[in-house]
Amino acid sequence: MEELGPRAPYLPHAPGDVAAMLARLGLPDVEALFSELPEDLRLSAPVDLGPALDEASLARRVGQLAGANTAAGLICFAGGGVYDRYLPAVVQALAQRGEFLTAYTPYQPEVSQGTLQVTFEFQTMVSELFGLPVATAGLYDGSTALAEAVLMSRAATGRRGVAFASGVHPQWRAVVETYGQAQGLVALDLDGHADDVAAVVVQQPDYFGRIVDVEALLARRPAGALGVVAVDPSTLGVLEAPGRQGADVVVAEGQPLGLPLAYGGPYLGLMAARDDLLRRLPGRICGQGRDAAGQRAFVLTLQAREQHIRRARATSNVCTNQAWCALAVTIYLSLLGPRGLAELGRLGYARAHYAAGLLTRIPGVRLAIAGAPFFHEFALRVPEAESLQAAMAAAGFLVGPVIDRHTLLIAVTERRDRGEIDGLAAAMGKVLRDAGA
Amino acid sequence: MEELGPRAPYLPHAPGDVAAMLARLGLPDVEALFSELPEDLRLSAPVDLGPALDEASLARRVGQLAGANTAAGLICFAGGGVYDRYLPAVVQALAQRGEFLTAYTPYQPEVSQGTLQVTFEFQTMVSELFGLPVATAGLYDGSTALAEAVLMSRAATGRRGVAFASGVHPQWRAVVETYGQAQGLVALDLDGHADDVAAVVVQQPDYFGRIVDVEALLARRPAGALGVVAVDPSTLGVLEAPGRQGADVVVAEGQPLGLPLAYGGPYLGLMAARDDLLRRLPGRICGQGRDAAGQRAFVLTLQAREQHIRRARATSNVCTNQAWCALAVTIYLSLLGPRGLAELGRLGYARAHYAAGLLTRIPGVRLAIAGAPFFHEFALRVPEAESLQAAMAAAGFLVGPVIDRHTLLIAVTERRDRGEIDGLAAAMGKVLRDAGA
Amino acid sequence: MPVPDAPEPLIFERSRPGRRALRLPEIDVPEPSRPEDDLPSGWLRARPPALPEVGEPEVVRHFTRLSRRNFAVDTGMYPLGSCTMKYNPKINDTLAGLDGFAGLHPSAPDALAQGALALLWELEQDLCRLTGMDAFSLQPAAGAHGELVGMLIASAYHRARGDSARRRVVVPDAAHGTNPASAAMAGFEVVEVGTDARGGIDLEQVRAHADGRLAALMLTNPNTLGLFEGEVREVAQVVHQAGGLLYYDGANLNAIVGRARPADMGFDVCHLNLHKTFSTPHGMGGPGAGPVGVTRRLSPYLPGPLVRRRDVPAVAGPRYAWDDPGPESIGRVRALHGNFGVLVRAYAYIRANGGSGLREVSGHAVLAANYLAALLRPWLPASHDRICMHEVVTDGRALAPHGLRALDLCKALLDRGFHAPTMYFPLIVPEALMFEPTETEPREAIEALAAAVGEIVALAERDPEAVRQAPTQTPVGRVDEASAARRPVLRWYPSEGDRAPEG
Amino acid sequence: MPVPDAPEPLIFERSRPGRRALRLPEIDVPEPSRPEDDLPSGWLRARPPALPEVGEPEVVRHFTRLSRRNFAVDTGMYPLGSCTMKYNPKINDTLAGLDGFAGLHPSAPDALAQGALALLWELEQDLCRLTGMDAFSLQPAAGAHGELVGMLIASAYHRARGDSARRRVVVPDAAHGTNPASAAMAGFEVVEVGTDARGGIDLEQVRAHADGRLAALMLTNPNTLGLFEGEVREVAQVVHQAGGLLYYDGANLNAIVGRARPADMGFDVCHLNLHKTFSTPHGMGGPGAGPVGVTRRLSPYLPGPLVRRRDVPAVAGPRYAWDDPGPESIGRVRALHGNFGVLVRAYAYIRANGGSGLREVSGHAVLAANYLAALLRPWLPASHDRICMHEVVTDGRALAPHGLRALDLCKALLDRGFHAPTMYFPLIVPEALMFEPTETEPREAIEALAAAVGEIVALAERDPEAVRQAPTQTPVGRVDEASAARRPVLRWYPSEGDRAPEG
Ligand SMILES: Cc1ncc(COP(=O)(O)O)c(C=O)c1O
Ligand SMILES: Cc1ncc(COP(=O)(O)O)c(C=O)c1O
Repeated sequence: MEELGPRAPYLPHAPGDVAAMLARLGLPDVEALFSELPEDLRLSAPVDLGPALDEASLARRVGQLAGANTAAGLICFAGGGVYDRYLPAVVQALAQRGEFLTAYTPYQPEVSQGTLQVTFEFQTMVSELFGLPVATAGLYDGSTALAEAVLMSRAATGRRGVAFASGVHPQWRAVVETYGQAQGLVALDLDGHADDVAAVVVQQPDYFGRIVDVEALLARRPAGALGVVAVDPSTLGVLEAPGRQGADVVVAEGQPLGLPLAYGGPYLGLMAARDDLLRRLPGRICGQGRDAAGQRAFVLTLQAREQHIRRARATSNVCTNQAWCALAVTIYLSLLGPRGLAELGRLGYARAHYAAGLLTRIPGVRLAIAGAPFFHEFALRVPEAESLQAAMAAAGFLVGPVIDRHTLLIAVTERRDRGEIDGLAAAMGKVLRDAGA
Repeated sequence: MEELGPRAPYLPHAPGDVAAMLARLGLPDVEALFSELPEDLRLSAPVDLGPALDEASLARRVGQLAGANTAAGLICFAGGGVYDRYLPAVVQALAQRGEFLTAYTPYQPEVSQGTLQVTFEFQTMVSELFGLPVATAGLYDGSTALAEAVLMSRAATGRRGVAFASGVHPQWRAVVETYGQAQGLVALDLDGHADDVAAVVVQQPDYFGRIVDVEALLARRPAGALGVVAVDPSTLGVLEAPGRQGADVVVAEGQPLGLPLAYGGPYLGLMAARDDLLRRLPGRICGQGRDAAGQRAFVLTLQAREQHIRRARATSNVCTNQAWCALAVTIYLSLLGPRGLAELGRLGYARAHYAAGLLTRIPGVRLAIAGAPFFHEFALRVPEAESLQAAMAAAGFLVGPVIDRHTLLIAVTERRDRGEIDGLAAAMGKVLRDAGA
Repeated sequence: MPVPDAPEPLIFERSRPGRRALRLPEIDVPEPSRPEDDLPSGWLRARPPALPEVGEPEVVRHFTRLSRRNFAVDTGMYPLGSCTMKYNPKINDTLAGLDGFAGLHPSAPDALAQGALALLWELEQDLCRLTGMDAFSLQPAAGAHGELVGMLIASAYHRARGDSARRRVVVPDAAHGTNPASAAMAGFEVVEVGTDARGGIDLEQVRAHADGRLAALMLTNPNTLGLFEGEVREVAQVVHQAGGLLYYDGANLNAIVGRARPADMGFDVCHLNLHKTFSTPHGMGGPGAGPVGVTRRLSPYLPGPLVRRRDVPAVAGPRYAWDDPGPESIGRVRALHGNFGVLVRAYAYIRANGGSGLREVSGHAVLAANYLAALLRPWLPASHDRICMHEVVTDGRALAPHGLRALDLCKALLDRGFHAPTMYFPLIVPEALMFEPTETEPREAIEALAAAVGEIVALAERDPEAVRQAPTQTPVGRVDEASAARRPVLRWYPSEGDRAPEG
Repeated sequence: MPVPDAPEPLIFERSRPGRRALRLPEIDVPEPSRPEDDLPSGWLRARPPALPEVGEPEVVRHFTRLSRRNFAVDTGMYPLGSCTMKYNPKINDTLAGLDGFAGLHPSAPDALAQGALALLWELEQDLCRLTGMDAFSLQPAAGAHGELVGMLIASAYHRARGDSARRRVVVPDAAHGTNPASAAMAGFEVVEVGTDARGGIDLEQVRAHADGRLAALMLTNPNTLGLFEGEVREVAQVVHQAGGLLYYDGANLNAIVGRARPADMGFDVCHLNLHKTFSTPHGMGGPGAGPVGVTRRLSPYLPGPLVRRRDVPAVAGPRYAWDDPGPESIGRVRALHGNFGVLVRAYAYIRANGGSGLREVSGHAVLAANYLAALLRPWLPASHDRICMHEVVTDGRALAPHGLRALDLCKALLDRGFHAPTMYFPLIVPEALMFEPTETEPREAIEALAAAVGEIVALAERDPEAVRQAPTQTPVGRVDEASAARRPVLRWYPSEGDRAPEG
């Protein structure tokens, strides 16, 4: 028989509680509650997961793992769709509040107005940024948002092709292909100009950091195909909203707007679309309504699109999303405001161009795509990318990702000041000189 | 003329707001608000404090200062009244809530029930720990609490002497003397046995970590003198409550109960006393009462003792205290409970004795006070204390404080596991061997 | 009653032109490049986005006040069935926020991210041990994402065997909506089977679909009625004999964690909801994590990249690295490594509990549900008269004689300081109310919840209108969902009536 | 209205024997020593302290719920005069919590604490620049602690000069209670002088006390009426000529920071409240910090230790060290280095503002107070018809005709979502209501406060009883302070009536 009182850390009961509850049920022990499990399915002993750690030992153990990630201590010029921005203290201080962190999907709007109003504010901001009227409460990340947008285009058009402009992030493209394969989606290049194109996908700035001519690219799409733009939202204080450049659907990775690097997640997929796509949108949407007394109130709406109602015919299977990340983004954008967002963009722009200027003065280093306008990130052609990345790490700088044998990305956010950029260039010069020598 | 809109970081106004407010006042500019200041008292230019830093730059600058405190990265066996205990995550997570952190003294009880109930719970815990019926909301730190206790004894007895048992923390004693000098207080040693003794002061465990016989020491006090005990509250799951050993007033430093080391503060002075001293107690006290509907409510009480009412005849001048630290202690003790506090004591006890055993096997090292019982800290006699401290720091361990040329303190809390203790002993052995060689 | 919190305006309504919060560093590079010098003017933002212009003090106050309009596990009991709203340990948030994790860029070279990789590898091993599966992908962001991955794996598996006629996925009628939605998203035809009298999947109906078209059957166990599927091995046998795969929806693992393993029951592929069983906070709707586990034969199909461990004799201790999956993999399902911050929390939770702790977790979760079921019985009988597992589905028709619905009871619970149970799910139980107290509620909270239900039922008898008016003690009164959906207002506009400032 | 928050029981009332939250590490040393083997049994705890026995989920919920019963700057406007309840930047809390600060033991060797020492040294320089003083001690824990230190310095100064007849400290009748209390604690006789018709200290009365018994005069400027003491230099002259010292209570520095300096006005010694002007959070009553600054001739008396800077040519950059003060020091005033965590926040605040930012702070603080005063004038005229500084003291007798007191108006403000102003201080203004909006309140908040006052006054005319009943929207109704003080209940006891379980 098991001990009645818990030894596990988060169980509130005293031994007497367990005994009293069992007595009420007329059961001899906790084991008896599992009598409906066929005996041979029941494990007779605890699974071996090592000893349970008290909190101090746990903190030490996990702290050691965190400490072993030496890359986190490097000065970060890495990019590839994920950027080391400064995270204002207010974002964490507010988002960590228990009322946000430990609530769930606002199924009971009367006690979830905090969540719902944040979502409504978030949708408004996304709609503003993207220049499109209807935004959702968010999806898992930028790449899955793109996949959902393409599936939505497929459903809306009845067509099977998706045409990618060059420079779409290869991992995002791979996700679209994974999602699409099951629905018979065919990937094309933009210039294939097939008839059966459901969507044209453009990335802005593209994988190589280039600012592309969204309007021109979308203008080349076959009639009836939807224009889907994946955008770095942190550029949108400076660059035109894709919704005003002909996009029907815009998606983005929300990480650059106040979310930590966190080795890849949790991040956030942003999505907004044209009005007439409203009932095809995936995931949660919050609407404004009224309570019984006529007071403004917010509520999940248009749920007939969703899996819990529409089941196999839902617009998407999404249930748990990334609401807390949307909160962080909403707080971040509130702190920045329109002027802050523009300054953020301009600062990264200026510093990235300064960095590119310095780096391309190093012998053997040049821009991978000469002459293309770029924003805060650029692809650098170098003698040997992998080894350069390793040597730069040894010198205290994280660069990358490496995108082919001779190319790696360099991103410069508002967080990297001139001194660090100078340091980067000096270190790279030295590394390459030493390698050459 | 100054620009109307603020450039300072935390000012909410837009330029238009300032203009509108000035217009309402019929004033041309902000400067005009200072016209009552004699002209030559007005600074014509901002004080030179260097440039204002944006948040990212601020975080970097202050982060560098934090990083320069290399002692914080050492394995800490330092003591002297301040201990490196494990701080449970719950304490910070809750205490950081804005409703606690950004409220002030609960002058309006109707909107301060959170603060007041926490204080009431805190007082109950202190009273329980110390074994005395009336506890206060807390004082600045242990040393000033001791000084207040002695001043209170002076006022209660009308006498001028304070007798210190040996082993009272020298810095605490110094604070008592500073506070006392103005009131003609005379410091004596316990065995002086003077007539004019207001209070006898005993520290438990004492400065050298020794567990003293509180009852016996207090029994030696002259008739009419109050027994004041300064105790490490983290021992009180194991050691008897001083209030049950004859103490009339008990004070403590609250740091070991959930407060970070923080280079010396903010900490917290705990105080409890006999019932008949109630109206002589310094600082805030919270009481239970009722609201207009008869509902239980908490409120600051017995304020007639305090400076804002009694002014020059107040029992103390304390106004702003350390309420937030008292919150942290209350949460910490709630997490520990009676069993946890006992385990905490027993664990430190076992580990400290293990450490003492290992260390005293090193040639040239012995306990400074042989044969005395100790709790989680002990004074170690070593060849040269300063240089040993420095060498141990180089080996990764913080020991101390150094209390004289040949003596330093070693404290072992529940946070130091066996491996670290073994490491400490090995390092000290090596350091001393190398020094000897 | 708390400090008066008036309705909070939208952050946009607090905006005044020219206000601002965060300041940014000055441009510090010589001859700074400016977008307007380099780019065609049509590429540049013509009108700034109407983000709010507010000071930092107002931002803090706004979101603090909004938070106070939420119910949460940290404020009260949240017996929302199927969602496992257990206590979320604060230490896990602290650990996930450590610089070494939160500040780690996903393209860090493996050699400089060994701690993160080791954590992921250990977590994968832990989940394998707990489920009996042979390999896990930690990438999926939530349960539904895991389901999609699982279905894509099923699809790839059959395709790899040239078995492409298998385009059908069977789900119970009681299944969670994500199951059919995920199967459909993966291109399958979805077939529903019924529930038998004991509340289990109808084995006869399963048999009827056990043919060459069957790709997979999706099952959660305990099922969404909170009942253990005692015939699960028979189901597995039928499915396997027909050439199909058995998918385990692990949303309800909290009932059996540490006590029984899906693989032993015959499941081939599963997802787990780390935000449920492994206690990562639900964050108002997410993020979660939905790792997918498979038995050996399905492991080639897992999405990549995957963490591999190499024992390097020369180095002290093992080395970890990301590895691309083989050619049979379904491909990428998200851009990067997964909801890593969530995975750190789940890892910490497992380490804090150990195997015996997790066994206690399920024991106490089931105990709590049965205790609650027993206390509720006078008013809300369970849908099936059996020992339930970690949750109990009750029949809310008790209120029907007073003209009230399950919803009314839920709203009245809100007024009494409880979150409501899950309403109207599963769909097969009339007026379903699904309660999941979880193992972290103290006994008296469970008792207080039952008492509140009793009180409401009594009130409904006396004064049904009072119940219909509920809630009245909440930040807003009962919200009219239908009218909100009829004319959707999905964002704020700078001026009333201005519906298209974007145009 | 927020989510229903019922009255929260005491944590002791949530306690059940045998429950527990935090687990501790196991004893891991061989043959562990046990207190009961080593110590006389009388030294050991006979009965465990009645601390609560609760699980971690309950601890989190309890304190979360308690917090929700507080009003705070983060939840609404807090115009509590004299207390400077301005916005507390979140970044400062983050920085104070950095491991390099929070994890730094106070007995760390100086060489290994250079960052902390540099910070303290820089902060001291900043405060010198802002006040005109020549040296600061950062040790005092609060304003009153600083006052005591200042008075002890005055005492030591006179004693050192053999001037021991100076046992008198003069304070204005409007002074904050801590001033006379601190002077008395330092052994001085306290003499009060009056306030003149313009609201300044009565210079004639000061002159009357300017004799060989005068040790010091304590003044705050702007004074507690929120008015600038325009004759401060005359006061200084009188005091100095009589051989006394002039003490500056810096609690009101927010009005003039960056615009005028106490030393220039003739003050010899001062304290600053970092928790006011320098925006460190008030923490429900503390911790604060009350550094004491002095002019050169008083610097030998400062308490120690003090940070010294040495420029070491050999090393890059300066080195910092703790130094004991000289023999004239008043001695130690606390065990360790001060409320360091508070000092870090103040340091960060100064760095974020710079000199021009701080000048804007005082400008906007004074602007806000005057704007509020203008808006309040119809109902609550200022005590003196002058430009006020950072706060305005109003005469609350407007309500008297309706049988209401200033207190009633305060309670009615609570119902409208505002914290009340400071009531009945300074003592010399009848029915005083002292409003300090601070510079971080947006204009519309100030307007809303004034409108609320107007509304309450209107209500008082119509229905005074409604005002007398206030507050009704708060967590508890009006609390009866008098009866609570009559039979004080200062702690909880395990069982009702059991008043001395300790005995
Ligand atoms: C039974 C069941 N299956 C699947 C899911 C989907 O999981 P998620 O919400 O993480 O996508 C849920 C979650 O609510 C569930 O309860
Ligand atoms: C004018 C004045 N002087 C002195 C003080 C005392 O400062 P503290 O509360 O920090 O001890 C205060 C604080 O309330 C004050 O307002």
